[in-house]
Amino acid sequence: MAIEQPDMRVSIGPLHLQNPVMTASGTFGYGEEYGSLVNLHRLGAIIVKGISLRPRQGNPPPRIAETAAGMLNAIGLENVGLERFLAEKIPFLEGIETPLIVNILGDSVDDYQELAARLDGEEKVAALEVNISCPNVRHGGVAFGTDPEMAHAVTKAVRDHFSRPVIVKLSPNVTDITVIARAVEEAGADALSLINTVLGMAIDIEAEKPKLANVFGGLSGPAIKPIGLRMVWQAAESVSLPIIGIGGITTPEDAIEYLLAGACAIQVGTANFINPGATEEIIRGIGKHLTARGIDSVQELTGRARRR
Amino acid sequence: MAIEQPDMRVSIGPLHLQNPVMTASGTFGYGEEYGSLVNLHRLGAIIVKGISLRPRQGNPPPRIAETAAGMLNAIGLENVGLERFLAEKIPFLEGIETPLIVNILGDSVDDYQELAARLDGEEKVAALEVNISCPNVRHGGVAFGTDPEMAHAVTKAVRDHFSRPVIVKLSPNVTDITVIARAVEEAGADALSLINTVLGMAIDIEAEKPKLANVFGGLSGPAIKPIGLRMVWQAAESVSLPIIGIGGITTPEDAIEYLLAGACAIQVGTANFINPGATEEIIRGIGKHLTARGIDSVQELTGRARRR
Amino acid sequence: MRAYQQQAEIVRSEKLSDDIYRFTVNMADIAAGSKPGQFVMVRVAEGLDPLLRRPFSIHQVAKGGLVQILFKVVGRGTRALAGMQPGQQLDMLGPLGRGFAHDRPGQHYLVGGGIGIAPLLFLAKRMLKTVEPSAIRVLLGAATGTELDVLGEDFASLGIDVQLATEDGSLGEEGLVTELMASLPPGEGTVYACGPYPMLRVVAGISRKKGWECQVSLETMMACGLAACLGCAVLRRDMNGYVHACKDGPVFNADEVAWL
Amino acid sequence: MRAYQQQAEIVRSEKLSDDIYRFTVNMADIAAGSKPGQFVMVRVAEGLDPLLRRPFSIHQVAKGGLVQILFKVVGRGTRALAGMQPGQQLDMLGPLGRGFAHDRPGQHYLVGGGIGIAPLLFLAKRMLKTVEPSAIRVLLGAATGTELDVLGEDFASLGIDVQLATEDGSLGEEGLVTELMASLPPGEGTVYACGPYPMLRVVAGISRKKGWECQVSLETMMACGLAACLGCAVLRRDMNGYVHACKDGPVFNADEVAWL
Ligand SMILES: Cc1cc2nc3c(=O)[nH]c(=O)nc-3n(C[C@H](O)[C@H](O)[C@H](O)COP(=O)(O)OP(=O)(O)OC[C@H]3O[C@@H](n4cnc5c(N)ncnc54)[C@H](O)[C@@H]3O)c2cc1C
Ligand SMILES: Cc1cc2nc3c(=O)[nH]c(=O)nc-3n(C[C@H](O)[C@H](O)[C@H](O)COP(=O)(O)OP(=O)(O)OC[C@H]3O[C@@H](n4cnc5c(N)ncnc54)[C@H](O)[C@@H]3O)c2cc1C
Ligand SMILES: Cc1cc2nc3c(=O)[nH]c(=O)nc-3n(C[C@H](O)[C@H](O)[C@H](O)COP(=O)(O)O)c2cc1C
Ligand SMILES: Cc1cc2nc3c(=O)[nH]c(=O)nc-3n(C[C@H](O)[C@H](O)[C@H](O)COP(=O)(O)O)c2cc1C
Ligand code: FES
Ligand code: FES
Repeated sequence: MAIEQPDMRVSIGPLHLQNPVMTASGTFGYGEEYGSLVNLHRLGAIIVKGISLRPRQGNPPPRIAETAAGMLNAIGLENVGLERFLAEKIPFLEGIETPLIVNILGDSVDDYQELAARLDGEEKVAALEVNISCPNVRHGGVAFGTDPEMAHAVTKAVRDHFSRPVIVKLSPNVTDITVIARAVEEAGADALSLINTVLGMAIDIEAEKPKLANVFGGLSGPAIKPIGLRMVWQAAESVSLPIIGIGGITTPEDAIEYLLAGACAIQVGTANFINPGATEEIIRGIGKHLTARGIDSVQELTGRARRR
Repeated sequence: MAIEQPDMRVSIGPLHLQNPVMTASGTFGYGEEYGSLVNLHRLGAIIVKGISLRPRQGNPPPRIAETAAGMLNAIGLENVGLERFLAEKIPFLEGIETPLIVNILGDSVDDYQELAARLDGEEKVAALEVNISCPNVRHGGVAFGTDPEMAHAVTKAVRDHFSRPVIVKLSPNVTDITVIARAVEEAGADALSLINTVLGMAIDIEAEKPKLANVFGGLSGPAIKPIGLRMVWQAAESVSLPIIGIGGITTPEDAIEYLLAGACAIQVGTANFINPGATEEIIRGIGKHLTARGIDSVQELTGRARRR
Repeated sequence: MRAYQQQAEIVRSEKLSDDIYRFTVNMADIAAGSKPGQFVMVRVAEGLDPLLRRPFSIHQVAKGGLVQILFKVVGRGTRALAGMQPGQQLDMLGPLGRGFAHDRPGQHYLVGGGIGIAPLLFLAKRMLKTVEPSAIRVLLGAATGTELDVLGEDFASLGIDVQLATEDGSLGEEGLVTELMASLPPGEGTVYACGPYPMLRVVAGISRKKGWECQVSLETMMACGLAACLGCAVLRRDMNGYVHACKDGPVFNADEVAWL
Repeated sequence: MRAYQQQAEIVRSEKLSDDIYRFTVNMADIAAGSKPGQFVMVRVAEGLDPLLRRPFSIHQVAKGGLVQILFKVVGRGTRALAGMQPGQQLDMLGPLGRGFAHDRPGQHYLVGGGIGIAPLLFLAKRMLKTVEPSAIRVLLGAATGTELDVLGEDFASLGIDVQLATEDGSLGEEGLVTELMASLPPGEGTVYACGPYPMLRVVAGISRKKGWECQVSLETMMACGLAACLGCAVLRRDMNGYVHACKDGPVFNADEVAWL
């Protein structure tokens, strides 16, 4: 019967993508790094390494450690800063038709607001993804993403200064993800991304000290998939915003799990390191799954496991 | 030099164990189940499946699912209930010299209090481990372990009705573990166990529904080790209670990581399923590590990575 | 009943069809006490992925401590297992669970569907120690003939009457194994069945009508195999609580459990 | 520079000592553009544990798209790799990073410690395309002789002067490879060094005193090898920010980085 290709297009609120597979911030550099390994034109969207107003050096090494089916990172948000991003990285990305989503981070609400205002002027930037897992320096270093009021404030500041879609990326290190999700929805976000990394650590028993110079780091990779899926499911139950699922997605099957849980699109993170071909394999695999089941459009998968 | 055996004894507050390796609740049945595979006399302590006042049937199947380097369970706290535990399970355990720690759970503060009072009369029970990850039916089903006031109330109720050591087992599904740890310390606990399982889920993409009948389940196994280690480290920084480390411990090296992070003893959970010999291998392996480094006593490992 | 954890050498690996393998493994401790219908929990990877052991029925026990398992590749664990070579060691745990009770009077009907045929060869051989081949009938079903031919011959060589059914008609009758049961005479007899859940439900129903006792081997998800995790719950017939497949089963009397 | 991801067949596996292996792998795309000092990222398991790729220097490139890696078993990943057999496929990513700049005047000193000798054979062979064997000297050190003898011969067969040092004195001089450097004449020359960090720090110090340029290949933890994860940070000489070993290195001029 269905010899036609299934429709892989998705809409994340006002953002339209040719397929639901994006690259997770911080795992795909500024796109260029994967240029010879991935057909960048095939991706749903490219999300670049988190950008701050000023360049950041990041944490001292060691910055990464391997764990069971996962990895810890404490890169410390090293990035080239907004100016160099605009001057050096955007030109390459302008040559790629795939929508560009810029992940932004700051130390204060003002930082986020200024980033939003500056990037509003950049046509290539299809949407912003606001990383609220960063510590708020004005409020004793507590992460924006763990306090609903701060999450609301950041979201609103970005919303008011950016005219295209605003996606807010939630931290999983909270008691109740739905409280943060609702705060962000109320503040006017167009979509949610979840999850960011789970706070963890590892110890070198020979040196008798933490493996990461920063002590703590963010856990990512297949190990956290059950946590990400659970949070996507919970968020899908409590807000009506479109949700982008992230966490441990390595295969098409993983991506489909997230869609069935309620995500309308997904991001591939750590898997890019293990298998640079992961994003393209996932796009193909989702297509095959739809064809095999006679499903016309990938959008029909969203939330299907929640309706049973 | 050190041809003597290192001293493997540990004290968890007023509780003295021949070595720091215990079995995690729910992963070792009532002890008897492993009787032919493990020399039960060699263990630091045996912690049995969580006991409630009345028997519980538990959740419908499927109750377990495998994940990357981990597993999900939604057993639903199935247990024989206090009466049958006392009548049928304690006699076997009385024949084992190893200290018995009973894990208890309830739907209300009263439940916990009654369990404590009843078990206080059982001499074989060396200590209680209070599982506060369960939902409080009187308070809208929010887990005791996610609210510092409720955690305090449960701890105090048990403390006031049990004369031997009270260990409180914390849930990792919170924004800030130190807040709960401090509440429990103030309420008079003798020690903390952490972590319990991390809330997660998995989806069967063929059936398009959650793999667990209960939708959500608790993630355990090597995948969560980085999370457990981080929480032990954080708790060790914020309270002065002895800490029992749990989460993904599968090898002697894993156990040593927890000790270095600040635990004075550890529990082996999911690893019992994969390798029934795990506890004994871990005891031997810690001993070898001490000997190789010329460390006299396992107690010297506790918190060593935090002092560098 | 005592369980053993053993490092056991793979002595022989046979590929019986595209996706069905038979391993012969040396594990004297486990072999000694094994009963038909019992199972082993096998560690399929040295690393942490896949993490959990996989349960497999004991397919045959031979002298010298050799045990066979017969398995079908259905996922990551069985795929990893299939790739293992003679000479390699397997971490085995067993024998586990409650097997078939075959001290019954009357006729014995061994009914297997798909890879569910695995425990029936061991059962038939044990039965032959006390009953005549003529008191045993074996009915086997599968999707296609390649899944059955070797096993069918194994039974036939014991002098037991074997009837085969395949869904594609490539071997024996075309159809389901349960259809073969229709022509059997009612009366005193016991059915020993193993296979997919929907098949077992039908087998239980037919047995009730024919007046046979019915023992079924049920598959559930299992983490420990030792009655410790309580993962392998099966709803009781009275819908009031659960029995556990690794301890109360995997072989249950069809009357003990609810058929959903 | 273009990187390739290739499924590459292991053509040959040699065990050179207790824990040192040399694999010959067929990967034409990666071989073609490789330069000495560059590396590949190898997936060591099919499952998810161990998860990350492991970096290995390109040890030799032969005709027909064959590439060799030389590695030492130090943990789970290298142990899994060592167990792989000819005929199996390896998922390889490369060539990656910035290699040695060997278009230098004067003497060339190739200094390797332990498994750090891996990239030096490829370097020596490339150098011989433009310089005489007499312009090259190779100094290799290891804990014991078995780690060096095969490699020492490989260099010697190129007509290059090789000096060996072992900590246990079982081959060459007893002592550290850095001690062999003392007797070399100062003046125009370049050191190409690879080995453990403490050794490289000493090599950098000696080179400075002797007036040689010094290039070092640094090992760091790496997740991607593609300048995407920013995990492989190395502190700059001016202590003001980081360079990245997978892109700016792994070969750095000793003056670029801080020596801690
Ligand atoms: C008591 C018992 C005896 C068994 N005997 C045999 C036997 O003799 N030969 C044989 O081939 N198989 C047997 N099985 C089934 C066998 O255990 C599963 O096929 C195997 O665990 C699948 O592992 P996998 O990693 O390849 O599949 P996975 O990738 O884990 O899963 C693939 C599919 O198999 C299902 N599955 C996974 N684990 C189990 C399980 N423990 N029980 C049932 N279904 C499962 C999953 O739900 C999924 O649909 C038995 C199961 C039980 C409980
Ligand atoms: C650019 C580069 C080139 C290399 N070339 C070679 C080579 O040609 N031959 C060779 O044998 N080794 C080489 N290494 C080192 C090799 O990558 C590590 O030995 C290997 O990754 C260890 O994997 P494992 O799983 O066996 O060890 P693990 O169990 O992961 O760790 C064992 C020990 O090795 C250390 N280690 C782990 N990963 C790395 C890493 N990426 N870099 C440095 N140390 C690490 C750990 O800190 C630990 O102390 C190179 C490393 C780099 C960065
Ligand atoms: C090395 C690394 C760097 C990351 N940097 C960022 C970042 O700059 N901004 C951000 O929002 N998330 C960042 N993340 C989080 C990922 O985008 C993603 O949310 C997380 O890794 C979970 O997905 P995964 O399991 O597929 O990797 C980073 C993750 C890794 C592993
Ligand atoms: C099947 C299963 C049942 C469990 N039952 C209980 C329980 O009854 N009470 C409790 O406090 N913890 C229970 N736990 C949690 C474990 O005791 C332990 O805290 C958790 O599994 C993390 O450790 P691990 O990674 O070593 O398994 C259970 C865990 C599993 C896997
Ligand atoms: S499998 Fe664990 S109780 Fe049955
Ligand atoms: S290893 Fe990822 S940036 Fe260098």
